[in-house]
Amino acid sequence: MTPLLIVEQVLNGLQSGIMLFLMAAGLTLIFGVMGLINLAHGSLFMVGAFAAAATAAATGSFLLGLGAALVAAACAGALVERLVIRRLYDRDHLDQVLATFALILIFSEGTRWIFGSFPLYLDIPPALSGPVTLPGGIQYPLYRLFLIGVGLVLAGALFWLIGRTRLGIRIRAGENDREMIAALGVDIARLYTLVFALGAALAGLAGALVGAIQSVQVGMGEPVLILAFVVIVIGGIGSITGALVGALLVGLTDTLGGIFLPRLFALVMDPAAATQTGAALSSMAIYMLMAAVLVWRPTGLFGART
Amino acid sequence: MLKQLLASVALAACATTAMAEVKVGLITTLSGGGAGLGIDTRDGFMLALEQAGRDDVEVVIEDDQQKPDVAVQLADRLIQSEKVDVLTGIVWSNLAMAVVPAATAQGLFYLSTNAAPAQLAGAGCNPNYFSVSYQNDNLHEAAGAYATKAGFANSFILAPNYPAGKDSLNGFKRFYEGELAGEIYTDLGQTDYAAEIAQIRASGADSVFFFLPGGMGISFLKQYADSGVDLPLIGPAFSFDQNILQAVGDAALGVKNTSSWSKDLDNAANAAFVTAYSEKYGRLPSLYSAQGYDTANLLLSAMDKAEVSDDEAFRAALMEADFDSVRGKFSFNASQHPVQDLYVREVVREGDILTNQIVDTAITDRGHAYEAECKM
Amino acid sequence: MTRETLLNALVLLALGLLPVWAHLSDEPFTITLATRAAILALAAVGLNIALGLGGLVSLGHALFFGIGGYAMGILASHAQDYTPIYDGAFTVPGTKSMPVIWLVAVAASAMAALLIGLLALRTAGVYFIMITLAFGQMAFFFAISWNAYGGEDGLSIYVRNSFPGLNTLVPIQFFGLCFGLLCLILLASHLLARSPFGLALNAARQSPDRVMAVGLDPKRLQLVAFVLSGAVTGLAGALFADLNRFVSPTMFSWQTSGEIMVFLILGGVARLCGPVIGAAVFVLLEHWLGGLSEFWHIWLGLLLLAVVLFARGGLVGLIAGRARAHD
Amino acid sequence: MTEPVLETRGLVKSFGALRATDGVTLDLRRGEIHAVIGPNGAGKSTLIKQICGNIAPDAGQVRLLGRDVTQWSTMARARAGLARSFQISALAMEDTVLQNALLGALGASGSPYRFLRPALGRRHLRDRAMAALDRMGLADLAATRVATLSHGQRRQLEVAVALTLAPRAFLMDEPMAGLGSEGSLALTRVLDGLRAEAPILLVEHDMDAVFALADRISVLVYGRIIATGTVAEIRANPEVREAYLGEAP
Repeated sequence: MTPLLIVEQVLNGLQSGIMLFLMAAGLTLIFGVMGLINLAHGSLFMVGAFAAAATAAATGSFLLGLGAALVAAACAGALVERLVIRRLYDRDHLDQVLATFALILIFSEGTRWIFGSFPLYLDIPPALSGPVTLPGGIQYPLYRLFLIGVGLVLAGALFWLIGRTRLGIRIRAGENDREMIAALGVDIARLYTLVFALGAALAGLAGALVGAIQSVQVGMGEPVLILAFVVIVIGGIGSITGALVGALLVGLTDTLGGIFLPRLFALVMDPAAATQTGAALSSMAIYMLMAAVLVWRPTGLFGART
Repeated sequence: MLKQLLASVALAACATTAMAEVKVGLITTLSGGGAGLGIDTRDGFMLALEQAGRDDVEVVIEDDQQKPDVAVQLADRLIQSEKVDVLTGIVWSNLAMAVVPAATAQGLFYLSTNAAPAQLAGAGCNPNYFSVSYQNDNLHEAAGAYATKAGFANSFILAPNYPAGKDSLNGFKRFYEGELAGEIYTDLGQTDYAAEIAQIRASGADSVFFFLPGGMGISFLKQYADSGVDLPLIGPAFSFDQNILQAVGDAALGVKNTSSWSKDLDNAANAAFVTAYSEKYGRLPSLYSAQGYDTANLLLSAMDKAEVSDDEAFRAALMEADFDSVRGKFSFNASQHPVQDLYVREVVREGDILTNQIVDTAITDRGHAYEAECKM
Repeated sequence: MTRETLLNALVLLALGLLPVWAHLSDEPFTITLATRAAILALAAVGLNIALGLGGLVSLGHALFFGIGGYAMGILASHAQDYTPIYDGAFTVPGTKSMPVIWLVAVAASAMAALLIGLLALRTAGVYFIMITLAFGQMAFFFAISWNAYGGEDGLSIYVRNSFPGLNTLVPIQFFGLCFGLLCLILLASHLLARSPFGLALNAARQSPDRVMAVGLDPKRLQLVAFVLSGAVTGLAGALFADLNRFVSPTMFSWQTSGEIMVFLILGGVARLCGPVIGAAVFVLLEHWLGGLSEFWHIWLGLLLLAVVLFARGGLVGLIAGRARAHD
Repeated sequence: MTEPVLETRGLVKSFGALRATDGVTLDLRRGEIHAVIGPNGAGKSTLIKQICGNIAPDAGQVRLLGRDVTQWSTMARARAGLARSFQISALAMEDTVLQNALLGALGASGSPYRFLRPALGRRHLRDRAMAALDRMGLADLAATRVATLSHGQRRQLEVAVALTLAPRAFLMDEPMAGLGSEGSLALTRVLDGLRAEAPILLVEHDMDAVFALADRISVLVYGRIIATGTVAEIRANPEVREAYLGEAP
């Protein structure tokens, strides 16, 4: 294995991590501000991808597709928040888990009802397709670089939003003390809808961006959802920094584990067995990482200590 | 005991109606992410019945949600409550393994429209079990044969880490004579293949064989096309099916894939089938549609020769395979699996849509590798 | 209390008698459905011990369900192939005997619950939900790649396992067995809720500080509850596998965990027969809605949503009123 | 002199730059009520948590019945005879009064891992719980849910639960808080009679109660004990008057 290949794989890990971050950021914000576990976050990811695919197919523009993903996911998020989620804030986690589990069923089958049972087509725009040559001679897909770039810009914007703007101040206040921001005269209901829509929009955008290199199909959100949960739990629920660190950790573990574990096992067993054992272990690797982190720090890397 | 019960029910039916009815239970996946395959199976099957215009077949259709336990429940219901004579329709091997052994043990006929795992072809073969599709390894074997024929000497092969994935790579290797540049098992349901593609690029391979059914294949093909790696790809038909191709887009153009059927197969039955299917459903048929269609026609042909209540006669009638298969020549071997030609197709663009075109025959008159193990 | 007692009696009576009626009128599939409901109810009764009494929201109970299932699958498949499970210094044969299988299922899932509980109980709240989910996923991926026992394909057992004195292949007899176990465990969980342990566990959920202040260790109470809970769900898993004569990694999937939780919440958390009602209603819905529409998940989703939003305390709460303290 | 029942020696606990307790040394002797008073933020809660074992001190010792229990868990200290009541009542709100009292009795019995026979059917537990309730005048409310009790009744139940433990020392965290004057008076009478059974470390804001009950008073200001003495001594202490009583109008 050459150093160049390792660099390429690290890039791949970064790229999948940064996309996970877009999912996880919304999830962690929603949990941090409203104390809500939203299992239906993966559905918003799917909504974004479907909206993008449908729009891109109709207009031929990838950019319009991204816009549609943002809008559709944000609207779906706001709608769900107003109709359902709002009634769950003062419930325990159990009710939230069940209600959002029900939402997954509705979203998934609803999407299938509208778009049919077959995967949709969504492709990389020509301007971003194909590989580029990086310093050192690495051939790397331009679109994946684009994803890393977009992800970093969005992450930066999010940190700026939370850290530097009035909205961010309110969000952070909301994390600490709901009564206090009510006392400050902030319209909590609106703030919550806004935060939820923001989280949804991020998920939807991630869905559209990733959808271009994956299969746009019903149920595409759930695997990502579980990964995103792993991310925010590792990072510490409610912490945006934690979500970023967690996402990169998970992305890198997942990518590099799949490559290095089989090789590691090949040192001690025969190649076929090593390939299979390695593959089996690497699919469990992130969950082991999560369990290890939680046992070590029960509230995640950046979570509030109780 | 149950068999006696069924027989007596059939006798009662004979007494009232002139013609013995055959009741078919079609269990397939109609909801969830894998619904497309089941819908095609159902539509192909029902089209054949409709064309035959017969009123002596009753079909009860059930959705297994791609869950093995649900499939088992449904099979129980169809056997116990609906008292069906024949079961069919299951798409997935793991569901078939959950349903078929118990169903055949209870004396029912099972006609497979798709899933045909090795266990049921070899040691676990059963007089009441017919695979009308293929044996699971067939398309992978064809890919291996084609790779050899095309002169590839250093293939990189990958499949998901589950039994069908392992069978796939073994099937490929059975007919492939070159070296392996690499062999990878990916996660089941994996969506990102950047890491694998990087390994392919670095491996010095001259071709790539992959088996990634469903959404996995779509993701892989898109990412592969975008990676700039331009080694020739070979895969089984599953990732190039009519319904999936549109979602893959141009990334699939030119890719070779192996299949037991193609819509451009040159025989009258097939031409009629493709036309009728497209007219009725407004879309092109897939391999699953074709297999569903063939299964129904096989069933009808057997019904013309024997009563379903007479196990021996009905089995013999099925064995004759006296129907016009959309695959052209079609016959069963002793283990009741097809003996058929396996083709190499290439993805081409026809007008607005992507579809497949036959470019070569990979193996002729292929049965399967487990025949010797079948003691029947 | 009387109203809920009445409801419980009615529910159990209905679940017990329906198959008898079905047996007499030769509707074997109804018996199968009732058996399925009874087994899933048992799984949820298990979860109810951890979740209802102990307040431990486990989204990983599929793990125990699956362990129970695989205990059955592994033992029975070896017996069916006449191969020993372990053949070294001594020989461990497979078995087709239900009591032995149950024992192994219970012991294995209790062991797993002990190990996972030791780690998971270091956390609380959402983290607990997520760490249990993570353990469930680990098992799921492990099972998929565990070739020796069928991987993703799972394991088929051709003939249902045997129970001394019964012919388990006769649907009504197998139902009787499952229903009997359900009633037994319901009785046990009824007693448990009122026992000193139940009292302490109940208090540990509401006020761990208080429990510590009287010298009891709430984490240890919860760990014991988690182990009991896992063991019961494991037993249900073994029965479920026997009902289907099949096990597969699906039993480990997070959707399975979600569904077990759905039974419980649909019926009513911490209510004795909540899990039974929840599972029965779910099985009925699955059967009816599934026949009505290809998109029946939408209706199921809407119904669940309605229960969460408007029928707090689940169906039992709706019918029998708010929960009362056990006395 | 006999050894104190409960003793702290130089307890130090810092949170960042803040020294919540700064070398607190005090003792609780047989038969007495020892009150700890101090303004808000003086470190009373931190002190209680260290005595109970909820937080570990940075330095210093907690001794119970002559044994160093600094490293012991909360549960171990409770089992060794330290009973506490909570400032914000920490009862099982969904349960009945009797069930809460039974929990105490169960804790005292030390064997909660009994799974089948009903807790209520266990004679020794029930008698013990009822006796404690009786003493606090709650016997009539035994079957009532805690959630429906008045604030004062919950305070009484807090003490009743502590009583079921038959402890060697009581630690009471503002038991009078939120009680009306009548309620305070009644509770004062109960505590007065209690000291003969086991001494009470009383952390309390209600000065009337403190002055009525305390044999000794320690004054905690900014994490330090600035004075310890009888009621009269404390009343007369200029430092206390300045630091604490002076502030209160």
